[in-house]
This record gives sequence, C-alpha cells and structure tokens, in this order.
Amino acid sequence: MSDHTLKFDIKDLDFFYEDFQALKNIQMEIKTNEITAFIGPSGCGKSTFLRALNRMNDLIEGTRVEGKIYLDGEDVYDKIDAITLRSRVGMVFQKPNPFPMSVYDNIAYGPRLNGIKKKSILNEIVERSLRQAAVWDECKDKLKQNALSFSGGQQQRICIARALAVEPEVLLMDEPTSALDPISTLKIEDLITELKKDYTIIIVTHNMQQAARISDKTAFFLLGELLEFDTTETIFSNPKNKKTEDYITGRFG
Amino acid sequence: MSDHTLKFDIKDLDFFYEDFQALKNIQMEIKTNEITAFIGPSGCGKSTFLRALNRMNDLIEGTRVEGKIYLDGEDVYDKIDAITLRSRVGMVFQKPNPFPMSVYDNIAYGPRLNGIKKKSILNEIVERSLRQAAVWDECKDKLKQNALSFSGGQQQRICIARALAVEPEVLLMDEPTSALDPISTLKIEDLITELKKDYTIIIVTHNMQQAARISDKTAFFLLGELLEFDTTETIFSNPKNKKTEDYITGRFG
Amino acid sequence: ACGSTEEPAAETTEVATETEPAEAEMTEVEEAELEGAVIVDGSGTVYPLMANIAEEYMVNEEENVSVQVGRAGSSAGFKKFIPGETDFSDASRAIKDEEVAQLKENGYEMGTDVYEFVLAYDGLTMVINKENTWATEMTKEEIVNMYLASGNVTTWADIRPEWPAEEIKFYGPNENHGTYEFFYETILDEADMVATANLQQDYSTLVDLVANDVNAIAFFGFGYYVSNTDTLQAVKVDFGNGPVEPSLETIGLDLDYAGFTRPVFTYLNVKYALEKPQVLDFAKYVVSFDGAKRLAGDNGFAPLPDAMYEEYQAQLDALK
Amino acid sequence: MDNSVNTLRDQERENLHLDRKYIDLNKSQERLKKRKIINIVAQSMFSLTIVFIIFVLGLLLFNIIRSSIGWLDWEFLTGRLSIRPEKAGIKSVIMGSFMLMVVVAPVTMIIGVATAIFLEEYAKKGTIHSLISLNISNLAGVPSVIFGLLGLTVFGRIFGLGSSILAGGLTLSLLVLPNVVVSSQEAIKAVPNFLREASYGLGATKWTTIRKIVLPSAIPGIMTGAILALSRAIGETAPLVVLGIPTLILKFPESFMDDFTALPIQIYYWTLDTVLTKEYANLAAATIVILLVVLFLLNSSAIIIRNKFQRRN
Amino acid sequence: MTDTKYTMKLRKSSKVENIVPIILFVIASISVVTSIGIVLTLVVDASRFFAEVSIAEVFGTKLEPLKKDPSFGFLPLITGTIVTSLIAMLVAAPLGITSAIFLSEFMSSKMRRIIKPIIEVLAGIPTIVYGFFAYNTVTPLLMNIFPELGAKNALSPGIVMGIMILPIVTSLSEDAMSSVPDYIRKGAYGLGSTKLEVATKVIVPSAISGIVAAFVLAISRAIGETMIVTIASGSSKQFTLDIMQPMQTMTAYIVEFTSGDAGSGTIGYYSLYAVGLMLFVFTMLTNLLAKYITKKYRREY
Ligand SMILES: Nc1ncnc2c1ncn2[C@@H]1O[C@H](COP(=O)(O)OP(=O)(O)OP(=O)(O)O)[C@@H](O)[C@H]1O
Ligand SMILES: Nc1ncnc2c1ncn2[C@@H]1O[C@H](COP(=O)(O)OP(=O)(O)OP(=O)(O)O)[C@@H](O)[C@H]1O
Ligand SMILES: [Mg+2]
Ligand SMILES: [Mg+2]
Ligand SMILES: O=P([O-])([O-])[O-]
Repeated sequence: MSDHTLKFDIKDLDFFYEDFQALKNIQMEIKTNEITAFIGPSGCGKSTFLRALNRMNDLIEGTRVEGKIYLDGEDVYDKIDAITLRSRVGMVFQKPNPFPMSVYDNIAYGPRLNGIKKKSILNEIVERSLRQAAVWDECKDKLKQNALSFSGGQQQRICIARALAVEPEVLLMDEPTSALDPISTLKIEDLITELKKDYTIIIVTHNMQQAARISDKTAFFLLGELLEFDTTETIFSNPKNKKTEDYITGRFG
Repeated sequence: MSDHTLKFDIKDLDFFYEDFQALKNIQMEIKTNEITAFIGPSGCGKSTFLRALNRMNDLIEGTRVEGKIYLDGEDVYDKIDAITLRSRVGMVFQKPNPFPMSVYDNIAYGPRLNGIKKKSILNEIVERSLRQAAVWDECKDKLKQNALSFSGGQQQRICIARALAVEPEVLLMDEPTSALDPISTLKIEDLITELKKDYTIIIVTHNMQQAARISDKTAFFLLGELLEFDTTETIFSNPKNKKTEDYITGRFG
Repeated sequence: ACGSTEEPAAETTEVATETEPAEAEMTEVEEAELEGAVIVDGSGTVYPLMANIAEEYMVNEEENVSVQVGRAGSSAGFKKFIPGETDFSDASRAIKDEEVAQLKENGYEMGTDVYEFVLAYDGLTMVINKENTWATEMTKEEIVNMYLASGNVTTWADIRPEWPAEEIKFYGPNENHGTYEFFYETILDEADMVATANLQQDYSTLVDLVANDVNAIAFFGFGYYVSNTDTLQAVKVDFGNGPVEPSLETIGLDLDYAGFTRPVFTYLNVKYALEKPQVLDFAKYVVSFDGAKRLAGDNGFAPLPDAMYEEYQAQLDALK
Repeated sequence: MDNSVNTLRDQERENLHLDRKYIDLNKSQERLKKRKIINIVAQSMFSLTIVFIIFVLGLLLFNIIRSSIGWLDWEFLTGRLSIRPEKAGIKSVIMGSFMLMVVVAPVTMIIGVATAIFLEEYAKKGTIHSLISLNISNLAGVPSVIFGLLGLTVFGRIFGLGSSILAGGLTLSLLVLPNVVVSSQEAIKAVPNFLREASYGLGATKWTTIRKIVLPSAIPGIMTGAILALSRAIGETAPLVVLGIPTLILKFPESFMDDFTALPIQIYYWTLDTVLTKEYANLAAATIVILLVVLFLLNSSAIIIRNKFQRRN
Repeated sequence: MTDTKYTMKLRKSSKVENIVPIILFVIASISVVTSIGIVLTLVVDASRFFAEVSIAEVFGTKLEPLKKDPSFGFLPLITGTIVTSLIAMLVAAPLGITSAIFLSEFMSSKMRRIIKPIIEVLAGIPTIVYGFFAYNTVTPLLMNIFPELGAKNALSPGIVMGIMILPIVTSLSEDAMSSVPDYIRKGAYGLGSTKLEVATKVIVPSAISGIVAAFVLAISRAIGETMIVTIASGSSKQFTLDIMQPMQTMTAYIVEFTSGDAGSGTIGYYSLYAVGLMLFVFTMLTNLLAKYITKKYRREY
C-alpha cells in the first residue's frame, strides 16, 4: 500500500441531530496508515464525527449531513453506498459487543455477508483475523465457544478481529479501551500500533496518555468544532490553542 | 420547656441488616433543644442510626437491633410502641415527599390520625404548622392545590410543616437539603435554627459547612462506628481523632 | 328385506332385534368401505334418537363415514336444508307448504328430490316440578286454556279454585323448534300464546328451570322427560277418557295419549343420496329395523308399525 | 438574618399559641389502641380475602377433579366419541384441538412476528406506526365472541370454509394475534442496540441484521409469547361456538377442511347435555382436567424458556 | 500478512432489502384489515337490521326475535349484560382491591412471590371451565342459600365472572399501588400511621387512577365475557332486574342465535350483528375510557 497518501478528506462538514448542530464546519485530512486520535470533552462531537465517516449516523432518524467526506477521492455520501462503505471502513465500539454466538461465527459473520461460503477459506480468514487481533492463542481451542464467555479484553480483541475479517481499509475505534482493565488496555494499544502497518486507524479516546502513546495525529474537538488538528507531538508539547492546552493539562473537561 | 435535659440516651446500640452489622456499639446522649448533626462518609450508617431512633427500620424486613435507646428515659423498643414513637419523633426525608394531595390535606393528615376532626382546629393547626415551617405566605392562597405542584424547596418546607403538625418533640432530618438549590437550602437552614427553640433536632448532612453553621453538636460516623461526638466547635476546630480531621478537611470521603 | 345389494345388512337386522351387536360384526367383513360425511341438522327433539342411530351406524356399519348431527331446531334445520347445506333435516313437525315452495325454488321437488320419513312417535309432555302436588292431572282443555293469551290464566287458582293462588311460570321451547310449532299450531290452533311464556333455545335450560321452580310448567318431547324423571314429573292428561300418563305404552296415533302424540320426521335430500353413496347407505340404516325402530324406545319414542319402515326401505332400494 | 423579619416572626408566633397543644396525648393513646385494633382486624380480613380466593380456586379444582374420578382413564383418552357416557372417549377431540393449534401456531407466529418487526425495526415513528399500534391495542380489547362473528362471516361464509378446522384456526389466530405482536415487540425491543450497530458496522444490510442478529436473540421471548398465546387460544370456546360447530361429530378429523370438535367445545356441549344424561357432567369434568393439564404444560414450558433465556443474559 | 485478498462479492442494497419492508408492511396491515373486517362485518349486516327495525323499538323491552311478527327490544340484553357485569364487579372490586392492598402493603416480599402466581392462575383458566364451575358447583351451592334461586340465574354467573376478572383488578391495582414511590409510604409511616392508614389514606388515593382504570378494564372484560353467562344464566329474554331469575346477555344472545337459527337472510339473523355491534361499541368505549384514565391522570412523582 502506498504510504501516507490521502485516505479521508473532509470538507465543510456540518452535522445535525434534528435541530441540534453537533458538528460545525469540520475540515480534516486523514492520511493512509496513520493513527489519528480524537480528543475533547464529553459531548463535543467526537463519536458523531467518527460515525459520520462510515455513515453509521444514517441509522439514527432525523439526522442530517452537510458538506463532503471523500474516501480515496470518492464522495461517501454520494458515490459509495452505505453498505459498501461500512465494509471498507470497519468499526470497533466502546463496549465490547460480540454477537451472542460462537467466536468462529462472530468472525465469519462479515465474510459470509460477502458471500464466502467455503469452509476452508472461512477457516483461513478466521485464523488470520484472530492472529492479527492478537487473540488467536487465547481462543484457538475454543472457537466453538460462545464469544460472551470470554473476558472483556478478549471480547474486545475478538471484536477487532471481527472487524478485520471483512478486510477494511480504515478502522474506526470509539473509546475501544474505556471498558477495559489496564492490562487489557495495554494489549489493545500494542495491537493498534501493530495494525497501523496495514490499516488507517482513527481512535476516539478520553485518555490523554493513550492518545500521546499511540497516535500520529491528534484532533481536539470542542462544542462541535475542530479546534486544533496537528501531529500528536505538537498538540501535546506545543498546542497553538489555549483551550487545547487547558484540556490536555486537565484544567477542564 | 426545660432546657438541655437528656432527650435521647443511646446505649450499646448494634444494628444488623440480615447478617451485615451496620451500627457497632453506639453510645450517645442527645440533649433537648439542641441541634445534633451526623456526618460521615457514604454508607457509614448515619441514616440507619437516624431511622433506629424512630423505629423506621422496623419496616425493613430482616433487620435486628441490640442495645437500648431511651426517649425521656423510656425504652423506645420496649416501652413505647412504634406508632406513638413516630408521632413523638417526627421525620423529614432527603427527597421532599409530600403526599399527592392538597397542601391542606398533607398538613392535616397527622392531626386527623390523632382524631382531630373539627374544621376550625384543623385550620389553626395547618396555619400554625405552615407558619412555623416558614412557607405560609407562599401557600396560604393555594391550600387546596396539589402539594406536588410546588417547587422542591417549598415541598420540603411543606413536609417539615407536615411533621410539625403532629406536635413532635424531636425532628429527625435525613439530608433535608441535598435535593434542593442553594437558595432553598438557606431558607431551610434558617428554619432549622428557628425551630431549635421548640424542638430537639437531629440532622444528617453531607455538607460540612451546613453542619458547622447550624448544629450544636456533631457526631462523626465511620464504618458503623461513632468515632467522635462533641460540640460542633470542637469537632471542626480541634478534633481529637485524626480520621475526623481528615474527613472534615476533605482528605477522604 | 333390504334388497339384493344389502344382504349382510338384512342379516344384521335379524340379529340386531335380539340387540346383540357383537355377533352382527362378524357378518360385515367383506362389505365395501364407504367414506365421506353425512350432515344432519334440525330438530332438537329428534336429536337424541338421530345421534344414537348415527353412532350405531358408525360403530357397527361404516366407521369411515362421518355422520354429523346438529340440533338447531326443526325450523332452523329447514333453513339450512332448503339451500342444500345439509343431507338430512330432522323435524318434530311436518314440513310446511311455504317450506315446500322454497324447496321448489331451489330445484327440489317434494317426493322425488326430497323424501319424508316418519321416524317414530313422540308424546308431547307437559312437565311440572316434582314438588307440585296439585297439577298432576289436567284436562286437555285446561292445558290449552292456560297457555292461551285469551285464557287469562295467571295463577294456578285461575285453573281450579282449590289450587294455589300463585303465579304460573310458563315455559317452552322457542320458535326455532318444531315442538313449539306443533304446540302453537296443532294444540293452540294458532291462537296467541300467553305473553309471559318464556321460550328457550335449549331443552337443557327448560329442564333446569322446571326442576327448580314449583310453579313452573313446560312442554317438550317425551324423550327429554324420560331422561329426567328424577327431577320432573309429567302431567297426566285427560283427553276425555280419564287421565293418561305419557309412556311408550300410551304414545301412538291410536293409543290413549293420541291427543298429544305427533310423528317425528327426517327429510332426505335425494339428489345428495344419489351423488353420495354414504348418504344413501345411512338413510337405509336410519329407516331399517336396526335404526329408528330398534333405538326409538331407548330415546323415549314409540316406534312405528313395521310396515311403515319396510315401505321406506323399499322406497330407498328403488333409488338404485 | 434580617432583624425585622425576626420580629415579625415573633409576633406571628404569639398569634399561633405555640404552647397550646392541640393533640391530647392521653386521648391519642386511647385512640391509638382503637387504630391498632382496626389495623389488625383489617389485616386479618384482607388475609381472609386471599384465603377465600385460594379456597375458590381449590373448590373449582376439587369439584372438577372429583367429578372426573372414575371417568378419566386411558380408554377415555384414546376412545372415540359416543353419546353413551361409559363408552365415550376424546381422542378425536384432542386431535381437533391439536389440529387447531397446528393452524394457529404458524399463522400467528408469521403475522405476529412480521408485524412486530415492521413496527420495531422499520416503522419506528410516524402515522403508520401509531395507526397499527393503536389498532393492535384496540383489537386486544375486542370480545372473543365478536371474533366469532368475524370468523362466521368472513371465513365461514365468504371464504366458504364453513365450520372447518381451518376456519376455526384462522378465527382463533386473529383473536390471539395482538398477544403475539405485543410479546414479539417486547422481545425485539430487548435486543440491545449495540448488536445491531456491530452488524451494520460490518457492512450488513438491515434485513440481514434482523435475520441474523435480531431474530435469533429475540427468539426465546417470541416463543414464550407465542406459547402463552396458544394457551389462550386452546381454551377459547365462544368464537368456535359462533362458527357453528355441529353438536355430534364422531369422526376423527383428518384434514383441515374437516368439521371438528375441540376440548372447550366438547366441554360446552356436554355441560349443556347433562339434562339428557347426567354422566355427561363427569365427561365434561374429565375433559376439563385434560384441558387444564395441557394449559399447565404449555405455561410451564413458557416459564422454562423464559428462565433459561433470562439466565443467559 | 494481508496480501491475500479474498474476492468478495460487492453487494448493493439488493432488491430483497427493498422488498422486505413492503412484505412486512403488507403482513402488518393484516391486523388493520382485521379491525376493518370486524367493523364492516358488524356494520354492514347491522345496517340491514336497522333498515327494518326502528331505533325506538331497539330500546324497547320486548325481545321476541323468532315470532312470526318479531320484535327486537334489546333492553333485556342490555340490562342482562349490565346486571351480570355489576354483580361481577361487586365481587371483584372489593376482593380485588383488598387483595391488592394486602399484597402490596401488608405482605412480605417472600409471601407475595408465592401468592401472586396463585391469583394469576385464576387468569389462565379458560372461561368454559368457569362456566362449568358456575353451573355445576356455584349454582347448586347458592340454591342451598337462596331456595328461590332459579337453576339458571344472573347471580351465579355474575359471581363467577367476578372471580374470573378478579386477577385483572388485583394485579393491575397492585401494580398501581407498588408504583407509588416508597418515599411517600415512608413519609406516612414517619407521621405515626398504621399500615392500614398508610394503605387507605395515602397509597390508595395516590394510586386511584390506576385502580379505577383496572376496574374499567375489568368491566369491559365482564361485558365481553361469553361462556359463563351462556351456560349459567339461561336465555330468558324477559325484561327483569331480578338476579334470581334467568337473564340473557348480549354475548349469550349471539351464541344462542348462531347455534340455533344461523340460516342467513332473516331479520333475526341480522339482529345478531346489531347486538354484536352494540357489544363492540360498549367494550370499545370502556377500553378507551380505561386508557384515557391511565393517560390523563397518570401521576408524575
Ligand atoms: N442520537 C442523538 N440524538 C440527539 N443528539 C445526540 C445524539 N447523539 C449525540 N447527540 C448530541 O450530540 C452531541 C455530540 O455527541 P457525541 O456523542 O458525538 O459526543 P462525544 O464527543 O462522543 O461525547 P462522549 O465523550 O461523551 O462520548 C452531544 O451534545 C449529544 O448530546
Ligand atoms: N435496607 C438495607 N438492607 C441492607 N443493607 C443496608 C440497607 N440500608 C443500608 N444498608 C447498608 O448499611 C450501611 C449503612 O447504610 P446507611 O444508609 O445508614 O448509610 P449512610 O451513612 O446513610 O450513607 P449515605 O450518606 O450514603 O446516605 C451501608 O453499608 C448500606 O449498604
Ligand atoms: Mg462518544
Ligand atoms: Mg443516608
Ligand atoms: O327441537 P324441535 O324438535 O322442537 O324442533
């Protein structure tokens, strides 16, 4: 894959829940194979923005988008249909949410949607995805076991594997470690850094250390606006905006 | 009324919820016409103790009391029955809980239980109690209105009036202002200081300032034990126990 | 006597008069199996008899034929029979001219497309409460008079002064029933009935009502009385020659209870009998000695003279 | 505090005779005795209510079981109907009820679940949703005998199904449909939204998500509701009577177009016919026992499914 | 690692996706069609009835549907329905409310878990069983007490119907009472009330709208109940208010008519639908009233 070409290009994005404007005139460029972190106080619109990128917001009645989002130069709200988009732009959620079925079926769910029925290919995909998500060793003997019977950290990695199984280009992660204990969190952070080689990753986090540790770029949101967007180093060491600094140093939020 | 004679005398009180011991060997003397404040971190047993004083805990299945509580020298668990005790020891709760009926009926409820039927006497009691609770002016023209239609602070004062209408000797108040805004809180605090002339008052509060402002004595509870009990001045300026000091200065709790 | 195709049935008839069905079974082994439904509706009076015949037929003759018996009442039965909804229509009164006319409109000619069979005789029975000690015997005129609006009878004392001055509760089956029509048309001669007469759809209700009310009187078929002799008593009726109690010995057109005796009928849709072998077969069974004749007594009906059943059998045999 | 306010209070206070006690403690004490006695009396009367209710239930079961003793045996279960009580058996009656359920179960499940999916997943807001929901809650309050009239007119006469099993089954299906819809709605609502989101996030379409994620999770709840609806349908009498089931059907039902009799119908006719033959009351009682046993089994299985399902969550 | 891309079919929002909601919508409309069917069934045939019978006659007391010269005064049916429902409520209301108070305010939670299901068993018993019970057990029992009682009467089915609707009253009232927040209850105890006083002076008044709604719903059930009255109250069309006498309800009239003269085309036959329509309107109104009460007077604490 080409390095650091433009993956997402967001132009003048406004987003509305009914009458409430949750995002205001967002401009952002997201590069391939980078990790971008979204930070900001609760309710500032991080999740909303993230969900705009793979059109998950379409599922909420009464929402409206204005402006453009381009994925590899294609308008995602116009040229790509939501279903295709979502298999190109995978998503991992805050709370681990495996389906109440076996680990195997969880991982195979996406590939099966895409018409893959051959057992041998499915087996391969399952193994590869679980390996990528660094959870293969823990569940290779329990593939038929219900995914809900695993620990929270394992469940989250299974969910990541499930997302990887559809071979997305981008991974969106909305506070993927906030429901986890510190050890599981570290494992997932390692995994994310590892995945960076093959994927473009966008992660929402409340944990400043986490953003600093793993991301290349950081975006700071406040009240629906993108206040500052820069390399993580700049944001954490030398922010241009006073509010960014206040937030990062824990003075509000 | 005689000043500062012994009202409540508590000896070796243990209290159990099923197997859990919520109060451990409490000793306390509460004087007439004093305000006693109970403070302590959440779950330390303040409410449990307060409810033991008018036997409200009897209503909870599986509870058990050991030790003695004397009211004016009579054993409340032996010599006074719960119904009488509760009309002598009134109670005001954390959340204003007027009955969903008119203000008038709320106040007249207790006197009616005690057999007062004459309209003129009831009218007098209602007016007196509402005046005592400093809410007469706000509701004298709306006595037939549903008590729930008043503001939180007004509701709480109506509840105090309701408690006063049965002419109790003691008033127990469990965080009576924690659900209220600052202005309503101040009004109630004034009222409590005022009521002190006629009643013995025991108040549970999480608000140190409040305890310091209005109480004569303060009791500090921790994990079901009465750690320190002294004049409010001593407790707040010169506590004997390190834990009391830590708690008061906000170092834990 | 049933004709050449029905030889086994004829044998059965002889044996069955001894009421020993167990032996009869042995003879029906080689018979061709019939199947399908036979639908019977109509008189509630005739219902127990017809239901009994149907059951015997299915148990002993054709177990794959489904005979369904309803009891909507004679008139209600004809309402279904006329448009061809049923194969048989039971009636406790003869079909009326207007009903014959309606049949004709539907393409059924009485006598060729519809046969009338008298099944047995029923004695219309006046029933009173067990505790009623006075009205145990009445003349026919008294009975007619008490049920007539013009009779002005409201209390027992209005009938005979020595009887209690208590209000009589008049009951009877409602207008769906042939029994009502027989009573109204033949006995009351179509004069208005007392307005207080309380007419019911279900005979069970009537039995209950009379069984529990000393001042009640009702009329219905003898069959419903004999199944309830423990709670009801029948009024002995004086037709001019002294009081007669209804019984199988007295009910008959030329017997002592003749005054209240009536034939009960079933009507057969001949077109269906020709189309559906099971209907014809069942019809033959109904009018055989094995059918109505044998079972009439059990259900509180007096059988016809043998000759009449034989005539019906011949009539059916001639169909094919 | 402001001084003027305080003086005002003092004046008011005098007007209020604070030292005057309105409540006479001695009198109150006497009164209290009465109040406590009333309380005890009321409590025992209330508990008598419960005892009475349990007594009535006991009486009902006792009388039914007592009447059925001696009549309820294997022959009764497997024999054919007869007008002679000692010979009568209810095999065809049980079969009739069973075949009714064979119609009701799939019809209500399909219509009920489809309606619930439509309401919960496709038409969450708007006039269509509220129209259908309102309609369903209204249908739930329509007396069953009215459904009988509907069945008689529409299935019996217009569709020409007469009083067949199919006509009866369809009538009962409509009758219990609201129950199935509401319980299926509850079950679908209970499926957490994050599972739907996860599925969409993998690029699944709406229908795929419903089929593969929502329905499998909702199945226990749907089953429980459906079984309870069946147990209501199996005891319904009025709609079938109105359809005009003939009084005597001796034949074993073989197809869905056959006329039939079912447990509640047979109970009804036998109850009416006790005037013909007293022992019919015993037959009715024995049939009631069978009906109650069937209901007990259905309800227990619903409870078992529900508990199993709850434990897993 | 990821250089082996598997060929995945690119799916569009397929046809299925568009067709499914339409199919579901069509199926969901069956319930609406059912309602329309009910209304049409009733209204079409009832209108044939009303074309021949005047409204004045309908509200008369003379009901002789099968006479040569029939008359259709439905008042006996209306009073029959009201009387039996009233008796039922006279049984169910006091029993229901007291058992609800007992369950919600007096009983320990352990006992409640045992007793409540027993009461709910009553709700699961088919009405035909209650009918048999009324006819076979309760009527003979009552006849020992009231010798003048008829074998078919309004009293016995009324009482049994009361038992049938009792669980509705009990469980809905209990729900209403337990939803009164505990702090209100505590407030009352804190003033020195006995349990009874808390229950009757505070909880019942607070829950009154839920309780009334439960009553109305139960009445609606009683009005629509069929088998108990069909079996045990007889089919007398006389106009009477004597509960010792047989009476006929609207529902029982429908059953009687369909099991008897179901031959279509006569006014008698159409009268069936007129009565059905009346019954439908009656129950609909009571149901709506119950809904209205719950909505309108629902209390926000
Ligand atoms: N479904 C919705 N309908 C209406 N408003 C919504 C909805 N979801 C979110 N909002 C509003 O949009 C704003 C942004 O919400 P969003 O969830 O994007 O914030 P966030 O930055 O992710 O917060 P958090 O850190 O708490 O997750 C908030 O004010 C929120 O109340
Ligand atoms: N009904 C109950 N059953 C069992 N345990 C209880 C019950 N009520 C309180 N407890 C336990 O008893 C202990 C003391 O509770 P209590 O309510 O008296 O604390 P508190 O000091 O009033 O706390 P807070 O400040 O949060 O109101 C706690 O550990 C609590 O969990
Ligand atoms: Mg968020
Ligand atoms: Mg507390
Ligand atoms: O039922 P019937 O015999 O009187 O018509």
